[in-house]
Amino acid sequence: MESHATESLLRWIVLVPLLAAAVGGLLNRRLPKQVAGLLACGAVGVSFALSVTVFLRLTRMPAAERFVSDTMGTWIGFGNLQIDLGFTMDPLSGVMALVVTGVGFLIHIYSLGYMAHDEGFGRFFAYMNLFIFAMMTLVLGENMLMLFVGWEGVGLCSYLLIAFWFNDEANAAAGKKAFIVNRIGDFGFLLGIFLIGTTLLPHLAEGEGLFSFRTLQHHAGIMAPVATAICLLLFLGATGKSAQIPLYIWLPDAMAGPTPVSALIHAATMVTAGVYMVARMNFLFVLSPTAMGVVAAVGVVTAIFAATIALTQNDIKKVLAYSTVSQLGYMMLACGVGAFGIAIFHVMTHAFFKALLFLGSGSVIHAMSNEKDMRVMGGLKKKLPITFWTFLIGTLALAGIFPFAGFFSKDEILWKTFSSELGGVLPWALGFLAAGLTAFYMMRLVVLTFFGENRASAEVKSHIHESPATMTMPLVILAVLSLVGGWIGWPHFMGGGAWFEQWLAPVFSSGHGAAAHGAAVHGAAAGEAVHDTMMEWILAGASLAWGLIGLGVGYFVYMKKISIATSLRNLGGGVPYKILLNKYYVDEAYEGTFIRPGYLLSKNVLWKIVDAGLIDGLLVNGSALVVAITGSVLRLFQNGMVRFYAWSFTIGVTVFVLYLSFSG
Amino acid sequence: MNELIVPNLSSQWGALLPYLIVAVGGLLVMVVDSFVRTLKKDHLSYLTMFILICVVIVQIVGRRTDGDLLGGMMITGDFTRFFNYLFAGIGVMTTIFATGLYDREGRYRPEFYPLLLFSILGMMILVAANDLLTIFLGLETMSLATYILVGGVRGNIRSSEAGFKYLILGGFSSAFLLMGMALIYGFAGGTGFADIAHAMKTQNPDVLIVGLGSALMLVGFGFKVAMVPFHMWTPDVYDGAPTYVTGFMATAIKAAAFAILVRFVILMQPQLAFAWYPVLVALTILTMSFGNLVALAQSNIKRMLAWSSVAHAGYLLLGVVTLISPSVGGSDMMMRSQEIGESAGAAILFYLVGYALMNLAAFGIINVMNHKSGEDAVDINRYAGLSRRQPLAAATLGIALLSLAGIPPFVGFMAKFYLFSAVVRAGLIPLAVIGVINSLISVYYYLRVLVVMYMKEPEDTSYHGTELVSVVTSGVLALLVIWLGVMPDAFHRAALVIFRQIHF
Amino acid sequence: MEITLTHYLLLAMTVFLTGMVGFVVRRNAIVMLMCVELMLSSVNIVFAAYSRFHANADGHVFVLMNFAVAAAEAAIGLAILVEIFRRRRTVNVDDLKALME
Amino acid sequence: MSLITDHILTWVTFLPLLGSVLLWTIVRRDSHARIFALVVALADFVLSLHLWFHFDSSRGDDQFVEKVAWLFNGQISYHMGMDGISLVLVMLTTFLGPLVILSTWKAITDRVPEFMAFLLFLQAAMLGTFFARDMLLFYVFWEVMLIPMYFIIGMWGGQRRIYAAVKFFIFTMVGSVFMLVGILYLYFQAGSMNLFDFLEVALGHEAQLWLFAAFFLAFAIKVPVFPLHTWLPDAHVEAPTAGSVVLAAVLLKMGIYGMLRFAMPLFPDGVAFFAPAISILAVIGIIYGALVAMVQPDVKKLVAYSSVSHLGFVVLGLFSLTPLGVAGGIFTMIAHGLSTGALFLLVGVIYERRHTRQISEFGGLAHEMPVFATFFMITTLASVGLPGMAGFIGEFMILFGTFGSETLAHAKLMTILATTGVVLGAIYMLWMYQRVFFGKLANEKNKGLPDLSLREIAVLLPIVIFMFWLGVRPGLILDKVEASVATVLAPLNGGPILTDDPGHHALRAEPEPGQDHPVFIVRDTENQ
Repeated sequence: MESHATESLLRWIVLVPLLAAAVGGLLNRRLPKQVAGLLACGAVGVSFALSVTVFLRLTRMPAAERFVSDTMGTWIGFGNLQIDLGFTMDPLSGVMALVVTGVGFLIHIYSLGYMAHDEGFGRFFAYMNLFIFAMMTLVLGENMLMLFVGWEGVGLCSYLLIAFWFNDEANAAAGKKAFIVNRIGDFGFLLGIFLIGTTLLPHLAEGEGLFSFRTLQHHAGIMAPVATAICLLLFLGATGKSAQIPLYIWLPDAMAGPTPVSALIHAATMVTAGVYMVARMNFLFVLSPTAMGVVAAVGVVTAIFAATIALTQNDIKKVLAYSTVSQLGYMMLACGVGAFGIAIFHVMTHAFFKALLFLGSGSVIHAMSNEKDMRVMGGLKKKLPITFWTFLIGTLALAGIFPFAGFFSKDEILWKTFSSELGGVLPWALGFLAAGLTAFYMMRLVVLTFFGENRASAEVKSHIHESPATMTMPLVILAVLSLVGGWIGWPHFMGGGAWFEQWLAPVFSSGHGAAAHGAAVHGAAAGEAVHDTMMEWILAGASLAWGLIGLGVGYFVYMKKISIATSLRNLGGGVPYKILLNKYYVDEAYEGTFIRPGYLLSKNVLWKIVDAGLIDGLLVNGSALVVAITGSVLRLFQNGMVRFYAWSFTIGVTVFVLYLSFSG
Repeated sequence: MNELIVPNLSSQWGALLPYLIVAVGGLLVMVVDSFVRTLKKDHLSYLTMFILICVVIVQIVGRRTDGDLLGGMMITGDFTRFFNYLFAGIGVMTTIFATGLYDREGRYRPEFYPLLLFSILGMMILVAANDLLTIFLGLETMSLATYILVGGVRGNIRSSEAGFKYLILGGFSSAFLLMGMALIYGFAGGTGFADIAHAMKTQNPDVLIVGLGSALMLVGFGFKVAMVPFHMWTPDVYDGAPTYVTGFMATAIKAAAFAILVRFVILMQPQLAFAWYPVLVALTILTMSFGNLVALAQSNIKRMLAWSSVAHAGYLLLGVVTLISPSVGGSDMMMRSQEIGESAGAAILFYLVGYALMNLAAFGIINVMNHKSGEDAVDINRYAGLSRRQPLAAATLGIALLSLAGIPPFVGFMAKFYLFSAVVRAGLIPLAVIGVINSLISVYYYLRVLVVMYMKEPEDTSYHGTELVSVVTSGVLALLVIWLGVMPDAFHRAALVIFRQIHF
Repeated sequence: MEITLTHYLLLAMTVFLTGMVGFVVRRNAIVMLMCVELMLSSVNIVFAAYSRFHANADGHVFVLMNFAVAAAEAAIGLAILVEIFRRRRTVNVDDLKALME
Repeated sequence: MSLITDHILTWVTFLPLLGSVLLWTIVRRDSHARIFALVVALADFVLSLHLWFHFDSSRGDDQFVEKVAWLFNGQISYHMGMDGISLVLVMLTTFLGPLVILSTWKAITDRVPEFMAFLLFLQAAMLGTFFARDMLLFYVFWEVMLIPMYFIIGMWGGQRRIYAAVKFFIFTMVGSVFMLVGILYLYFQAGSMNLFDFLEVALGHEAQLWLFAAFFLAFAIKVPVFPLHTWLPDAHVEAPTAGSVVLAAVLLKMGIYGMLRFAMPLFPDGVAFFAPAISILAVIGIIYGALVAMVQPDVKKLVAYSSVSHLGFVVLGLFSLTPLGVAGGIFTMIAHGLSTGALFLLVGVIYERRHTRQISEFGGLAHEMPVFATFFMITTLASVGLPGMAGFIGEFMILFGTFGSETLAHAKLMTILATTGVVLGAIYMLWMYQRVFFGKLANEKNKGLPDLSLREIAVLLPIVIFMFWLGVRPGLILDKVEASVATVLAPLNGGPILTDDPGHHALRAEPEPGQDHPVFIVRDTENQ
């Protein structure tokens, strides 16, 4: 059996990083740095190699049967609830696996240089490996619960890595915030799982894994009546992980972690988990136009919302973080309009160029002695040539300039938005606007960082140097990928084959089949049968031009006429600028409405008044006190006087006698 | 039944022997005391114990000639033997405790021993009474001896005061008891139980005479068992009496009084159960609650145990109430009701024994505790850290108190279990609930002593006791408390058999 | 007027109540002891009357025993009272307050 | 050997008691006492392994049954038995036993033999409670348990130990005395104290309600269910580490166990009537416990309130009346036993070093004690129910079971509210962790604190291993309890109930016409 061999490889894709993490974590400082680094990179490398192997095997299979699985036995088995401990790979998870392990591998290599002087070197790589393990569990998990294990696992690693430099209270707080905000999302996700499970459980055949994706897909029709609820709940989870409104707030703070972490987790891989999950559950989402609408709306609003914030940020990583939020919005938008394949395509290209940008920024920060504020940078073009050029490529890719990777995916998203019946002109216009803003703020970032004069102190200036090869090499590779990575999705209208979309088609087409089966809605993506090639050309051209304009304006404003920026800043009395700089005061709003009142309520009302006062004070100690006081009062009868005792005796007798005479 | 039957004494010697032994033994001790003049009087204690042990031996090996004695004045059987064993046992323990104290203080009360024996004799007679006159004689013999035991510590005003209070109120209550007896005699035309039972069956009981008579008698017994509101002597007397006497009173007198109370209510039950029942229920509830509530407020361990004995009297009265509850007395469910009655009766017997064991263990320890001034060790706070100074004494007292609180695996729990199960069985669930609430309240004050002993550090003023014999004796009692708490069945079955005998 | 059992009983009750009231209102310990004696005597009246009424000796026997017991009780009471008087120089029972809560 | 295996339950239960007695009487040296107690506890664990390996998971009835007449001509008997539910709780108890003793090695220096004796005594009582199949026997073990715990808190506890100990004792007594009356009532209905005879008694509707209330009160206090929980924080804070561990890990489970074993199968009408109210209390407990835990300044108190929250989940699962929810509850009991036990051990470690538990006293401990921080982190994550660890499985099953419950009113809403507890759990635990371990090492007193010793690691490691093991292989527990859960729930669904006859399932006799027969009434949900 050919597929059998592949099956058992699957588990090792996941387990090898785990083993490496365990070894690295347990031995920690006893391991020399070289060995620790080698172990960690090697593990991810092996994982990548295995992923490639399995992926190649998939490519050799007939398109409809591209599916391999590896079951390690029952995980939770109770009654008719059957949940397996297993992994599967189909075209979708195959792509994700390659991206995660591939980019992950590069970032590991990069980290060797970046973290070389950190005392927590071993710990760092253990966490990173653990992250790869969790992410691969998420991607390859056979069922929703396995996905959830990975889902929480990556959240944990994110927490650990954000708080990696826990010496600073702010880092630790950011890590905690990330975990907790994600947990709020998980709240929805869990409920979604429950709803799926309860709906499906009575209809299950013997031995069918309840949450297995295959089962879900097979029985999607049963869930049609509650599809909207399920999808919205699941999407709540996705907004947490993929940093969408309203749960995006953790991602900018997460930049407190080491930069490779930002690149790997908070740009390339983990944050796309929400998109992946939505794509994975496409067969359910297509059953509910409402849910799709919500996804699209949240996506596009997030895209434009985050882009506006990115305009004003001064921290180089914050800009990239908001850019990530914005790009994730695009991905969600794509999902929402039914273009799941394109969403994943953008996940991939975004992974390349955003990882590149983050690593590039890391290189800059490294060179600037851990300075992150762009206002004191500038003029690094000469001093960090490799970083500069690769960064520029990343910027162009992000701005959607042909023929860089970003162009293909972003353009497709906008086109699908425009043409899909779930989309329309308004979402397209918003997305289009955000694309221009993206180009603008990225150019601002490049200009402030690399052009002009260096504004840093002399002390810092003297230390500026290009990063070592372990750091630049991944930059170069990612730059190449940012350039050519998009070509596999070369669209039809430009004479390509949209090979990427086709590769994923089996995963998503079955969803449409289920949709037809469930007779819920007309499959969204399937709807666009007619290609309006002309329109596509026009839109593509427009967005390219728009991107170029954005870049140009950005260059012009920050390079030539800085006064424009200043006057923009003072527009409307500086209020809009202030709002944007403070990120629309969303954090403060949450703090004011939920966190602070919640804390005060718990402390002053629940604990002090209800618990200590009411229950313990009044009911418990109060009743004890009443009893004790009664005792003390009754005690007073015992006054030592014989005659009083005799009185009591006599009264007793009298009552006794009277009772008898009256009752008789 | 008025014809004079010359009692055939020769056939009754066997049954009378225990009584004679105690009576003659008491006199013997007095004589020995007068003639053998030594400074150290501990031979008296050995003699007393020997006499009491003789009672036990005679009862074990002697012929069982059960039935009426002395022309129906007394009746003997397993029932009386059971109590005689109990009294003898309590007597031995009390002798040990008392002697221990004398040894330590170097001050003897030679009159203690004969008085103890006479008091026990009174109890034995009381339990065996089959005639109002015998009741009276037994009760007074017991009481008179006890008055002196309580009040006879020379130079101790607290003892005198306690003795006087006990005596004056005891006399007062005796008057009511006697008046009750007189009225019942008037109704029945005889003082024998048989006469009364016969009259109850044949004549229409006049409520005023019989009801008043039995009510007054109940008051008299109520005084002895410390039923509220006739209980008020209890704390003062328990407090003022020497500790070993307090232990004796709390166990032996309570047992004797309950024995006769049980027999009395059974005798009067068929016609009067309904008339008495509500009052008795009310007084039972009052007794339990009053005892426990006031015990909460005590800082004097003897007073606390006194109030606790009031509360325990309440629990025992619960058994008595069950015994005469309408569902038992004279109802049509005879088969079932007899079972319930028996279970209540057996529970009372078991309770009395269990109560005696745990209370003696407690008083045994309290008795040996002392401090420089030679006063009784009554201040609970000065038991601080006893577990460090004397782990055995602390453990014994601790077990006794936990048992009194009704915590398993001690006998106190099993006693309560038997009792409450009889109560529930009779359908008196509200009473059972009140009972358990009460035992809940009681936990608090018993625990307080444990807190002091085990969880506070000893101080200079803390009590200390050195009498090894007493402590070990109490320890043995504590072991019995555990043993009967774990393996109560054999004993309970015996109690059941014994109780059937008096259920005439 | 024929003297019936009822009259004896009423007499006895009167005496008994006198003793009882005296007991609870007087403070002198000796008087209280005497009141108890009074109550016991009233019981004797009842016993004697009933004994006569029933024409058997049970009641008389009781009366005899009662005398003995009452005497013993009074003796013990006085003995203890003497002890108390020696220490306190009073026989007022209201002064007996060494034992109280 | 058969001498032991024939009476294995007796041996498992009373071996610690024997050890306890010997500690009171013979083994009086501190160092000897420690080793002796450890050996006894280990031996007990080894004995209990026999149960684990010889247990037949396919059967839901009692196994290893021992029955000897005790009182009332055998109406009340020494009746021990063990089904899957008892088994897993017993294993938890015996597993933690030696670890707890080992954890006290340095912490307890005063009156060591007594302490060890009380610990072993406590273990015996707890095991007996899990084995007892006679109500009186159960009650005896249940009450006896109070004594050693009372002394452990009161003698070796903190500042307010006496208040806490007495409160613990009285609080528990409050519930159990009413249960005693209920037991007695049932006894006379059934004619025996045998649990299986109780199950066959046909009780009237109203009687069931009263009896259920009496039983539930007793168990709810022990769990504790909101608002009966206020003894728990006090007891936990004041108890010595070992006491807290046993209290949290096993003692609280008694309440759940009692509900599951007695209150629920015996009184189906009572369950039906009270389940909505109880589930509301459970949900309040979950949220309330979490919120109050969040604001605690004392680590131990925080963990104590977290127990309130966690056990709210368990109660909710139980009263979902679904096998899934109940099994999830059982699983959570074990998981909570491990994680909270470990948390208390960890708090004990830091308390031994610093003699304070105030969160504000710490900060940045991860610098000084990385191994400790790691263990604490793992335990924290286990406590917040991270998937892949034990806590998650239980919570998932409970919530899933409750969500799908058809009998519980407003099951969906309850689940949604309860699930917020998952979020809140992460908040208070991680916040605490952050404040204790992260940030700069500001407090001078925390400088140079020694990291975990080998002994401490030896105590914690087995627990941590099981946290992961059970997270990945929950079947270890679930397989054992599945059949038993079905058996226990059967009376609630009108299914076959188990008789005294070992290994023999008997259908409940058909009710006679007109006879008031306890039938589980399915409460109409809102749209019916």
